[in-house]
Amino acid sequence: MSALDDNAKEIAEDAGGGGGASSSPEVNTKEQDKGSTGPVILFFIAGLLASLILGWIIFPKLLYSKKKQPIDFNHVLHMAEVEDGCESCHFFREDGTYSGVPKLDQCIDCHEEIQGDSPDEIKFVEEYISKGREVPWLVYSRQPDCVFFSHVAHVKIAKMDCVTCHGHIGESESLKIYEENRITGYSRDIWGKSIGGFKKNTWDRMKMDDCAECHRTTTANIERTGVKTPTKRVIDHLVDVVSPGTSMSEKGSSVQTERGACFVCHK
Amino acid sequence: MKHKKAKKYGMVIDLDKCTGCGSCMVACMSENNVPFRKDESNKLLSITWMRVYQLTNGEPFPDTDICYLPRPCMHCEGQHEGHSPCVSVCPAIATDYSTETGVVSQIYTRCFGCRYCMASCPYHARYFNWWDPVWPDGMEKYLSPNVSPRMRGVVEKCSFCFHRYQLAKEKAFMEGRRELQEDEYQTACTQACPAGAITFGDLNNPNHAVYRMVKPDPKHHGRPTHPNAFRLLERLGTNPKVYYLSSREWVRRAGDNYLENEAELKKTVHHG
Amino acid sequence: MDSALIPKGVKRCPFPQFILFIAIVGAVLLWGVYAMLLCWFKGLNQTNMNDFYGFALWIWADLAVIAVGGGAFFTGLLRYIFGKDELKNIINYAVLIGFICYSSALLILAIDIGQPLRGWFIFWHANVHSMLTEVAFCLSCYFGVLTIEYIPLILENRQIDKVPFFHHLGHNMHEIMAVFAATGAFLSFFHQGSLGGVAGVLYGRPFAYREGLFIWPWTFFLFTWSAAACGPCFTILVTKITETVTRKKLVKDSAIELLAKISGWMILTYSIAKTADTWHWATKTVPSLGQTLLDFYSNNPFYGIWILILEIAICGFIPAFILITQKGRKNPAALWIAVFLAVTGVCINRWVMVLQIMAIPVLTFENWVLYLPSWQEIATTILPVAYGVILIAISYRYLPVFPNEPELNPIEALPDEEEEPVEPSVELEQELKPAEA
Amino acid sequence: MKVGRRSFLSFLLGGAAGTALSPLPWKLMDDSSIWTQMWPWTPVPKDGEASYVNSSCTLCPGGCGITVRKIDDRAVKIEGMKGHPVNNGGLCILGLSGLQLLYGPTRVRTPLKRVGKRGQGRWEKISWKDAVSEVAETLGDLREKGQSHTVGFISGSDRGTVPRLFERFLTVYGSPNLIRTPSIIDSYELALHLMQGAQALPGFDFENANFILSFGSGIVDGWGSPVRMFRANSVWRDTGARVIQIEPRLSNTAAKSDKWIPINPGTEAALALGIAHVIIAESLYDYNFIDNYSSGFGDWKRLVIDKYSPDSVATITGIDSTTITALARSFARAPKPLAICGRGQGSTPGSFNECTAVHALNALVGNINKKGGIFAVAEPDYINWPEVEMDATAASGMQKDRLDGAGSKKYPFSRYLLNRLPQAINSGEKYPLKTLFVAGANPLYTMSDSKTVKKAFDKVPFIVSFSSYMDETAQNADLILPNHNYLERYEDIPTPAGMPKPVIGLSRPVVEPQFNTKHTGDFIILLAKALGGTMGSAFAWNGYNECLKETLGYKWRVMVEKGFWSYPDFFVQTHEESFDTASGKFEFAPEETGALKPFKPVNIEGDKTNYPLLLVPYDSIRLASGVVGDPPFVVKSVDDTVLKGTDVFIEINPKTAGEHGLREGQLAMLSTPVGQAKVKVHLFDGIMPGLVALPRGLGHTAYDEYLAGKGINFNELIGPVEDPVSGLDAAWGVRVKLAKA
Repeated sequence: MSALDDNAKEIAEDAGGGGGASSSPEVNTKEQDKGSTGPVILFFIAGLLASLILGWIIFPKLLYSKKKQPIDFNHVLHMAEVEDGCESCHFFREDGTYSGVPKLDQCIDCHEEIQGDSPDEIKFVEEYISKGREVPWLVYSRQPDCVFFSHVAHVKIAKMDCVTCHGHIGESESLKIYEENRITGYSRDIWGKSIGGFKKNTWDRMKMDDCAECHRTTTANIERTGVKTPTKRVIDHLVDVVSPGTSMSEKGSSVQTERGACFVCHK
Repeated sequence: MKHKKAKKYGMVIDLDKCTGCGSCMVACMSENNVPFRKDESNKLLSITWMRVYQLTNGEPFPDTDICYLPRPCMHCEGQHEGHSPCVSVCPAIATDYSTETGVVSQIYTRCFGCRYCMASCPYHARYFNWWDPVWPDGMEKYLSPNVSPRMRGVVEKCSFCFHRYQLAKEKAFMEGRRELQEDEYQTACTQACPAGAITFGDLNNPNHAVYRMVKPDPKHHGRPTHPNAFRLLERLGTNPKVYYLSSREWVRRAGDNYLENEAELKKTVHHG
Repeated sequence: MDSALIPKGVKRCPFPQFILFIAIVGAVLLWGVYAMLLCWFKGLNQTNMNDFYGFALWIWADLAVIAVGGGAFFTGLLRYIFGKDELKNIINYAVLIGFICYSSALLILAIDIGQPLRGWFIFWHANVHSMLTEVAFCLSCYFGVLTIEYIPLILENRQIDKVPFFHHLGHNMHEIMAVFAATGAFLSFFHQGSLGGVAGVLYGRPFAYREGLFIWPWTFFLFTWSAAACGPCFTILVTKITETVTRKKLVKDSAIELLAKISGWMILTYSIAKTADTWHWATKTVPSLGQTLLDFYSNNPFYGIWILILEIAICGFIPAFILITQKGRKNPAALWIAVFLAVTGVCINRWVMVLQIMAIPVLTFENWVLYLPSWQEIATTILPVAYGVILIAISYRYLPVFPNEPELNPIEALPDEEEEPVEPSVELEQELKPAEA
Repeated sequence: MKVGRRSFLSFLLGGAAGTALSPLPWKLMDDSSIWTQMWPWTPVPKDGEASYVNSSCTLCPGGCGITVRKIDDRAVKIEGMKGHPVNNGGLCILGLSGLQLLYGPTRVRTPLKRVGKRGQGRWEKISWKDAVSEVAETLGDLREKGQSHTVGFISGSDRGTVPRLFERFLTVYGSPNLIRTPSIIDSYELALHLMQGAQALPGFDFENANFILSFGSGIVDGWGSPVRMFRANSVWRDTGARVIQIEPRLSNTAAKSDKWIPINPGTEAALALGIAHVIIAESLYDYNFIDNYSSGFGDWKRLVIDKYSPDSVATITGIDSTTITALARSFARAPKPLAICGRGQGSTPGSFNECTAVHALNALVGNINKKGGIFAVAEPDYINWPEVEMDATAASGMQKDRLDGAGSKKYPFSRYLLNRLPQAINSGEKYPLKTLFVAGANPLYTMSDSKTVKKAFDKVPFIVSFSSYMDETAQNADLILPNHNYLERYEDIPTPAGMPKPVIGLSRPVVEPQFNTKHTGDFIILLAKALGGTMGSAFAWNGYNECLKETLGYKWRVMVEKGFWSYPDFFVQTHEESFDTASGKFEFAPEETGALKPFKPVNIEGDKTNYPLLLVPYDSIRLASGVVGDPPFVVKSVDDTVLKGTDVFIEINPKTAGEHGLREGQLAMLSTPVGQAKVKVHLFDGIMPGLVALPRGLGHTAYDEYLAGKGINFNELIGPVEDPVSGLDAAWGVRVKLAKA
């Protein structure tokens, strides 16, 4: 080490030239340095702020493109018309698969003729119903192709309600703007409105971690409180049925993660 | 409680019945959206989750004999549950062993293509997507939505048609059932085999055909006790869930490595 | 023109000559970069790898450079922990070489994976059971350490060092270098080992599978050991090459010989251990799997039994015996041969532990498969070499890599750059850039 | 203020810190990885409602039932139909990849009219309307010129409504030249006709037989109804039935059999008679049957006893006499023995006395028309259309001799002789062929001696192909009128080859027609209407579907439901009523068959000196050699010891290869009197020395890049050999020279 140090000193001295000879240009340099300490910090802060603004405010604006749904839809209006809530239109098929967004032939009964005079209704009937074209809805909750999500397990077996994941869209009178991620092509609702990924409600995000979180915490709560609220009970049920051991209370079926095995939710 | 219910899906292939017709290969390809290329004659680059090998006894004319051996993924259980050669080595948990079904899964979107699992698999049951999958214009119409097509640069392999298990479960749930009947979940190759040479089901269930056909010995990691039954590379200790039946001695012997004039199979090696 | 950047008291070739040299090597580098881009944009179909050879040339290159890069941690260990002060004369260079090796390894890994954009999964979705995870983590950490060890050297550039902040930074970093050396040694032990584990745990591949100690297969220890043993030899080899190229003596013999002696003993012990391991594997493990040693070395000349003899006897014991004897060490020719053999030996070992495993069929009805790398694979493998040469050239030119150099090669006429006024001013920044980059 | 180095650096530092604290880098990292998981150029199959449609597969005469899985309006998977009498759930490799034909690049997407030279591949799209009028015009002219008989029609089948429409059309139009593509069925039909006086198809009760003596029939290589045969083979494993395979090469069938007996190729008939000798000599035959229900046994017995002692047969066949004797005994003593013939997939009719000799073995043990035996299955007559009224032109046209000489003085009993057509056209001694229709057939690929066939086709001025795919024949046609793919159309599937009970399958649209295609049945009806007159009135239907519905009558509903119609009331005739010969008994040696002439082996082309080796074809279920070519999946399944790149491998015994100095994988030149081909060598111990085997089904010049240009078409190397009795193609191989290339 010493040798290196000598080396360093030697070079440093060489840089310092005649030691403290104030006349030499080097001194000015030193002063300059001192003088520029203020600006230095300012510049640091400037850079910091600039990049923070870029990251938190500008970036999301660039990342997402805003898209309007082909036609607007009023959930409230329809909910009033039907008996058994969401499932009246978003129903399960006999084989247990989930139908998702309704097809034309479900609407056609009522919408053979134009109902009322809203421009969207007119467009719907003229553009789609009469031409037999399906409406190219933009699905806020569309998941990647590799995801296998069993609605029947969550809704029929675990008796969860739609709101838990989909929020209160059923109470909406019109459809919100669809924000599409320019890179992935998915709705912003998957990552969540907050670019920082923070969530207040269960339905704020729909990424894998959020599934895992629900599958974990519910039973964690029970361990804490000792009591099983109905929701907790049914979710536990879900956890046991869909993928035994996904709950942390018990070692999971996955050898690697000790949670639910990967194939439970992937295809 | 789930461990009581836990299934161990396995396969028994009767080589006396197998005619090497290749139906299992194609049933698998069309079920699982397996891509194809102009020239597939280089088998080192040809994705065939289920591959039918031709074995010969090496005798000269006219004593020559051949036998066909279909090879899916063995879904090895390893010496202690789930310690299959490939699962433990994947650095990103893209492949996993489920104690609930005994299936070795492969998550294509998690895999980043290091191919360590391929290096670890003695059966060459794992395949890498060296190319982007491309279907001639219009042919993508027959792709099944139940299996996600793989992208270039990831490893894929036989999944025991796990999507069929998922669908069967959904149907059961819809009917308010929790358990599946044996025949509700069958792989595509099992279903398609014209010779009925493949039997698929729960090896934990003593009443099921697969169990009765091979009589797995729990004391030796499920080694078959039926005289005609064998597993590939038994003594490596990979503990596969695919069993074979053959009445021909040379075929059974071709299933593993033997020292010269070594009579029957010795105890498998154990390791940490 | 760049004389202001050249360390004090040493002579360097004229700038144009230097640039010419860089340009030539740079061309090779660009060739590699082109191949690399092909692999990234068109995919791994650019290689000759296949479903039998999931691991091939690249993984070998990875294992090899990390093995020979082992000189850095081991020399550091000796220098800072065991206080072998003599080694201070070569430690800088050892660190530089290590830095090059490890950065190369990471680059090659980034090319080798099928989905580079998902490479970070190995950290984010790490599987703690996988040897590769261990490798990835230790590798990156140790690369960080090497960077930290390399920085002070950069800071010693005459002009950078003029900046008091950097001067003191460098000084302070030297103070705590021992800590990093220790960390480095610790990390290296693990990733060198786990690289061995990568092969050793493959119980589905009888050739790779070596029964183990605790949770680790033998290869774990053998790899660490061989890296520690042969790494320094590589450091010596490169030093010797540099000395030949520069036609200068750069490191005191005492340092070289000390290092040579230590690796000599290391190689000897390693070779014995390796022999023992091979013996146990050949007589216990393999027969229990129904095979014999020769099953793994027959069928084709390429992977004949000769490879085993070459690896252990010729590239193991011979260099060991040369290096542990004083006459051997002191004889330049013998030293050359010894270090060369040692480095070859460890490279062969890594080759065998990657490619031969892939070549050997395990199923009785499959056949041996041989493989020849595509030009893209070769180019991307040469890429790091070119990059290494350039980095060495630049470091040698502008940094005091060899503390002994001035005293070993005294310059009569004082370098002319004394005259020109030196001021840390704007136009100086421009000149600084190349050195920093 | 001067921005110094430090200021700049600290700005960057701050920037770096801020970026790290912002979501930007992390979100980008996450999104970029999601992007790689969803590359825009990797298709994402659309999800939807799953449904299943029952139909029948028509890719081969097997007649399997299929269940097609659909997602919304896409067909995504073909599976075997559970409970179907033929395949009960299983399905063959070709049937499984049918969707690649439906959606594949080989489909002809619209009617095409040739521009430029034939086979040049330059086409113009035309409307169906124009297509109809174009054909009608040509046929109209010929008719006016009184040349209606110069119109020929090659059809893949002559059973079921669609082929019967062809026949009906030719009849009212006035041409005798409807020609069915040949197979072993032709020989069997003739044998049943002459020996049992039956107009029927052979039906084999394999499931109940327990000793199967196969003279080279590829039981598990695609013979008969493939999937049914696979199932039968498995049944035999369970019941312990014995299978003896007699052929010179270790085929999959031989490998599966209980005993493989290699035999000198082409001497099967002699062996059959040798076996008969032992059975008779040791009086192991069925006395009841021979005494009460057979005639001509005496003469035949004399011939067999004199000429076919085990020793003499041994010298002919190369099988030692003890084996022959043992074989004969076990055959005769087996409770339910069954002897069958038809090499490989039975795609060539083969020697007629071979067929009769083998059939006689069944008679000897008296298992004609009884459980576990062979049946004469008459086609159910569900097609009862009003008699056609023929005008003068038609009548005179029908009076003309057939161009292929079937039914002529020389070959009075044969119905179709496609193998003789090229020669007839080329020689032009009878009359020229002015127009040729091809449906459900690909003669330019499947007929032997491709060169001559091509030459003949070039002589035909107007060729119309109804193929759904751009196959060899379509490529060389003047007009392609693409039929719907089999998953887009209705059609009745008559009893599958070799079924002991009649079954009618229904093939029905699984998806909407994908392209601008038309059902060939519809086209024929439109054509007839366009031609008008008696023709128009003979085709009163408004379309094929109406015709089919009307024809099937009450069966229709059931078939739509179940996918097939089986005849539960089908009863086995007793021996009293079985035989419709002059004697009312089974004829052992009807003199027409020349069965009393001593056995003469088929003399195949080529002389020993120039062509020292024998080339035989082999069939594999993984190589479709019939009317459709392999889809990509099936090509993919072919082993690399059969096809490597575009090179096909010949199988040759290491010994023979050694004599020719050939090593594994080496390139070699194969030359026969008919043609030449470059091939690769694959050493195979399972083939008799002196033989070379080449797979059928490769060497396509048409279809897509996945099939075209790979390997050699066997038919380019072999020519037809006319059987003296039937006139059918009796060639089983050809002499060949093999040299390093």
